[in-house]
Amino acid sequence: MDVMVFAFTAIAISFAINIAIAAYGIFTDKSLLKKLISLIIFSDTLAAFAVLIGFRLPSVLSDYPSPPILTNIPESVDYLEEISAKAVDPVPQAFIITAIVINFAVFSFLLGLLLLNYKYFGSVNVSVIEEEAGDEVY
Amino acid sequence: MNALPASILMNYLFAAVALSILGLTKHRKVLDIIALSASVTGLMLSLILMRYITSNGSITYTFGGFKPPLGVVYYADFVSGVFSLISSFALLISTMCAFATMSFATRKYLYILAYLLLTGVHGFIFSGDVFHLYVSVELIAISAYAITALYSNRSGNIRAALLYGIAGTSITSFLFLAVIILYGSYGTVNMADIALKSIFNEEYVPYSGYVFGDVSTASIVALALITWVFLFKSGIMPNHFWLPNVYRVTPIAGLILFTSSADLIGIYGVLRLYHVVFGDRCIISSFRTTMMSLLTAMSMISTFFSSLLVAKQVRIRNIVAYSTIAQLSIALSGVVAGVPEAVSGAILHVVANALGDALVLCGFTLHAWSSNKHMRKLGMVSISIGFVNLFGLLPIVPGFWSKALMSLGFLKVGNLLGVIVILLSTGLCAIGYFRYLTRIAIRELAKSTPPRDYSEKMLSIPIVILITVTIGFSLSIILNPYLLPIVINNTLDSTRSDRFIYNLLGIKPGE
Amino acid sequence: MNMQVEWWSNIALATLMILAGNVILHKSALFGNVFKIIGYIYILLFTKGVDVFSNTLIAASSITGVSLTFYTYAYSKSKYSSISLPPLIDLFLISMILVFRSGTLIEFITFWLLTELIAFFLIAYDYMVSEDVNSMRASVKYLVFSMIPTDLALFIILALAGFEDAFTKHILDLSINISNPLVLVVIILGFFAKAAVIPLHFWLPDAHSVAPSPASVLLSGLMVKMGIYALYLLSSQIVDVVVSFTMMTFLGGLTAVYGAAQASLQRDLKRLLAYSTTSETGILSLIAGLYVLSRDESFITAIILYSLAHAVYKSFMFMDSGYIEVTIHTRNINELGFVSKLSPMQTTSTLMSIISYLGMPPSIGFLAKLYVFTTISKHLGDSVVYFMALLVLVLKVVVSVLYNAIYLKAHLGKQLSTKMFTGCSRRDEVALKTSCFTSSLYSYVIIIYALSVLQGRIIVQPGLVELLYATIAILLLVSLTLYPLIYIVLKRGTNGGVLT
Amino acid sequence: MQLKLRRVKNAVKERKLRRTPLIATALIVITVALSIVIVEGGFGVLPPNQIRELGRTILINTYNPWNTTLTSYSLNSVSAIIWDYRGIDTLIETTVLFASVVGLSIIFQGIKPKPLGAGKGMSIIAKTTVKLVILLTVAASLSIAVHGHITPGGGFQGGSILAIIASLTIVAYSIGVIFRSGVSLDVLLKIRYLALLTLLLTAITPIVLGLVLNTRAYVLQNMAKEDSVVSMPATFLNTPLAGSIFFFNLIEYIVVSTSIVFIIVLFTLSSKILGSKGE
Repeated sequence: MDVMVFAFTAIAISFAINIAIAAYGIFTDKSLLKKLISLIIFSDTLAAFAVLIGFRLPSVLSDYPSPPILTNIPESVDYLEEISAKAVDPVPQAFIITAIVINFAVFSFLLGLLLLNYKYFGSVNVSVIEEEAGDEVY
Repeated sequence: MNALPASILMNYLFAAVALSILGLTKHRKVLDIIALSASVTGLMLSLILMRYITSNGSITYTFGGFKPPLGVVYYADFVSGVFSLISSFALLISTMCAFATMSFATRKYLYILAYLLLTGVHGFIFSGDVFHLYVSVELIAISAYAITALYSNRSGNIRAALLYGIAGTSITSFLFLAVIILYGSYGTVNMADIALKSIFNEEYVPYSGYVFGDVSTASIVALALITWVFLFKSGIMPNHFWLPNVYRVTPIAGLILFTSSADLIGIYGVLRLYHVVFGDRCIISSFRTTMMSLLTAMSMISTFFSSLLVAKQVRIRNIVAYSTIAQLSIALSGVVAGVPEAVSGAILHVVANALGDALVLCGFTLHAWSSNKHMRKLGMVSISIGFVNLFGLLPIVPGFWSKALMSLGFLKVGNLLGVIVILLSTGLCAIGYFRYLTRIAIRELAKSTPPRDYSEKMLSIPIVILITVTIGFSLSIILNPYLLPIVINNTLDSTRSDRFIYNLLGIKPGE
Repeated sequence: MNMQVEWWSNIALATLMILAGNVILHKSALFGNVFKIIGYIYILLFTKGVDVFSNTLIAASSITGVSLTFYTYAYSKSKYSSISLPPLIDLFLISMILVFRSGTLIEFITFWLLTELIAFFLIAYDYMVSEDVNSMRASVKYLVFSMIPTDLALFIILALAGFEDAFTKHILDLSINISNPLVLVVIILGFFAKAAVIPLHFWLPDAHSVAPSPASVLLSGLMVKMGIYALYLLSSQIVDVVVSFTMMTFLGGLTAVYGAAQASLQRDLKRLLAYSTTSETGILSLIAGLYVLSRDESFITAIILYSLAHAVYKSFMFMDSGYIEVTIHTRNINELGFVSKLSPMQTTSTLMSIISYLGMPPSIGFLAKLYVFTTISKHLGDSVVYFMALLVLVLKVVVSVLYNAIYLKAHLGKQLSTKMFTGCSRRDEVALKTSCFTSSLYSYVIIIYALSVLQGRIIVQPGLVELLYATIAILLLVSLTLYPLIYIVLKRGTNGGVLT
Repeated sequence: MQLKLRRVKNAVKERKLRRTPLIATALIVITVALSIVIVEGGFGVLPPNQIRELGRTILINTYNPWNTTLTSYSLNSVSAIIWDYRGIDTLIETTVLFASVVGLSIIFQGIKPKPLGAGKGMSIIAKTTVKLVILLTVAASLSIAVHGHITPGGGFQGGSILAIIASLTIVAYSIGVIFRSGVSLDVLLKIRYLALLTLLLTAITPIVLGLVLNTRAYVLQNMAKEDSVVSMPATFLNTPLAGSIFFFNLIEYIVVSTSIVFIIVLFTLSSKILGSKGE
């Protein structure tokens, strides 16, 4: 069991490290495209992290965790209790579906902006764009 | 009456969808009329909400009929009522402004995005649920990026929108992380539930049970992350880098919306977070106190430096941008000061700033584009009132009362430095404002040619409305000395976390 | 309540008249100005302040308004060739009168801030008209170092008083508890900033010298008195005596000496006058400090008389410098010296004012100086502080003789130089000159009012008052015979002012 | 130009040198903080043997005929959360997608679909295979969406699978095929907006029902509650329908698939931009 605890903790921490690396990419990379890619990695890591948080091991180890879905129409309350004793948490899963749709929407919009930006400045490098733009007067 | 918050949201959502369908057809007039009438309806609903709240107390609305920790709940009290009112009012002004200054092809998109933005803002301010907060922030953010990119044939707009978008999205992802952490440790995403369990972490709440993990470290991390997100959203230094870029390029109608809704959510969020969710009795109260003093220091530094920058600017958009940073920083320092006087002063300040910015921007447009002498004069008057309001040292403008209230609050907590910083920033900003004012008082602005659809008569209507509201608001304060105590009392009610918990969960903490 | 209605209707009527005068000015200069004068006289006659000090300040303001009416018109026309200055000046003056008359704290603050705001635009007036960067710089300096500290003080006072008291209580009945010494220091420094007392004095010479002369008249003659008035109001609150006395007296004394010394080093007419203003406000602050220490009401009377004398004198002096500026186009004393040749009348008025300032009878200056000296002497035995104050006063008087002599060099001394003026029109020149003369006359006329002030507040021992009256009467007679002689001597030395 | 580039590069280097350590430190702080939270048991004992009470409540009540006031009659508890327990979140989420589509149509305002000709496309074998795959995809995606309340899946999942068709067609045939088949950008948008309107109308149907029946009802209400009798149909011909969840999934399917197809087509059209930089 101790090995299990260690392995789980290690996975969780590796998620944290992954988050940090992705964030590092977002903040320091000079290419906007790479920033965007880092952003996607970042949000996917967060989603995976959320799934991890909702994960469980059932008390009987031979019993694998089951998805939070009833396989047949319940006949009695006992069946529901049985399912809830081994199913993983559905709430984070619902969260990440929402978050994924949002991220899809935002990223496709940002990608469109990036394309147009490339058309105007001929580059996706932040500093080149800044240099090109100069002090625009409005 | 309970359905008021939801009905405001639905009003804006329906308007957005209806406008987008109409946008594909050829009905130009119908589209404008629907846009205007939906914003008027929204304003009316906000007013009714405000009236109801001041006379009957707060409103709780459950979506789908599920009780709070299980379903999503909307909660409207005095503070959220004020924010709802100011954003709805700004939408009306912005709609008129867009109608007057934008070509049809552009404004049909602006209408849709403005309504979406307002949907997000109302979702944010009424939300009693942290995950819903995240979803609303994303809606606000994406509509804001799209509004920034509205003139897509200009490279500056696209650039600003892209930088804003990438920075904003990465920051809001941190909000999602914070929500996950909160859910992981508290086992709930309901604010009242979190608030209750952050005070008594052995408490049992129906549906969500006990806390799941050790809440104190998780709360610290989540609090720090969410604070950072909110600071970014309100452009408090050093997270302000996106704001001047955006303000330099966004169309005026969009800018009016930004200064009165999208940029205020940070202030509102900090208010909710530090006074309601993690109140002064919470388990991490020492960390909270540290954060609050840190925020005070940060907001003061931010106020000072952004005011210095205001003093240096010569272009109106830059002045408005940096002055917004300065005013929001002042408001932030008021929010974290803790006493109800300072908090209500901060809320009033945010309102005053929104009115002032709208006056300046509308007036500037009229002044720069109109060829009619009287219209130009009206524009000039509007700019002057706007700047005097932002300057805020005359009791005939609301800006005075917000500053006075905040000074009162600061002196109550013994923060003399706060008062000094506010007044110092006022002075520094005033340099920028009045230099601009004296310049345009005598010199003709470089006249830019107005777009084809431009209608100065239509533009003068929002200006007159704005002037009336600004002066009328402060006159009502002067003529009725009991108005301010009412505001303070109501603010006090909305910043009490025990009341919040009771209204949402029906549990009195400590019993 | 009735009083309030009466007051508001009076001031509204007067304001209406003055503004109407400004409108008429575009059609007919004479009628417009006369209308305005009637407005100011109306204020002088029919409005009363909240107490003697405010009453005096209102009186001083309204008579300054009278003497400025024609002057501003002529000045604006010949210097800027437009008449956009008079309405601004009138607004400034009226809002200042409203400050002095304020019945509640909230009124006081409102009009105070309004006055400051208008002052900002007045100082920046040259920037608006001709993009003079100096004036922008001066106005920014004024904004940061005078306006903001003062507003800080006002905001703190408002916060301490509480909103309900600020709205309802009479300003003299307020008793604000300023227990925190730090807060008190900030407040006093704030009012010092307005009165240009060290350490926040340095904005004044710039601001007062770049503003148009009519504006300088009001800034220097009256606006700094707002700071003194505020200190006076502050002294009746619950304050820490030691802190406020120390600050007011020592910084005031320091300012008095420093200002006087600086003034005697200046060669620019307006800067000289500006520095002398700093010096005067230093004295006033010093006396206010002594009042806080001793709580002797006669110090208040001294402040009132001294303020009045200074207001009248400074108004005239700035008007004179404006006259020189308009007619000769320079303010450098080294290049001047022939004004008496151009206009003996102007020189005479200047002499009359300087006599008043130096404290010769039968002027208001004499009365003020006399009263200040006697009051301080009365307390000499109480503490060594009074002796020090007396020393400072004497020192200041000595230096003031020096810089007044320097000022006079602009009028007398040199022969007609080759650097001739392009001048203004004859009519404007006469208007300026006449206004100046009227103004200098006030130094002598207003003594009647000043005596009535004294009469109303019998504070000194009865015997002393009689002695005072006797002295005044004798000196009056002597000087009435002496001064015409001086004028005759002067007149003989010139060939009559010829404007070519 | 060369000089300028070099200057830019130098500037980049300098800025990076200045900013990088700061950001790295900040991120290390975040990582360490998160790790502490994890190790200290911020999320409970790892690996957990139990789930949070909120998740358990939902699992028990998702199809619970014995507790009619809390159930949503959906076998898939995730679908139940998405469209019933936290329906407003999903509504706003769909709105975000809507905003994205509006934003993209602003950005690519100038782009008009040109008649691109027949286009060669891939070989016959590939084309035939694609045809088959398309048929299968439609069937699969529809079943995923419609069965979202019974089996794993839902409107978004189904919709995004359906949208694959568009990219497959573009790759195997050409974009012209899509336009020739009558799917223009305007049509896509129209369908999308109408579907969204239907979604909103479904969301407020309970309110309308409540007004008709003169009783209390909530926005996005699915089943009857303690204080409200308004209820959507729980079953249809003895099949679980899960009330509004079925409808929502169906509409979301249309909304998402049209949006994604719209976005794919738009990006395909605008890929020319990349060729002509710096206009």
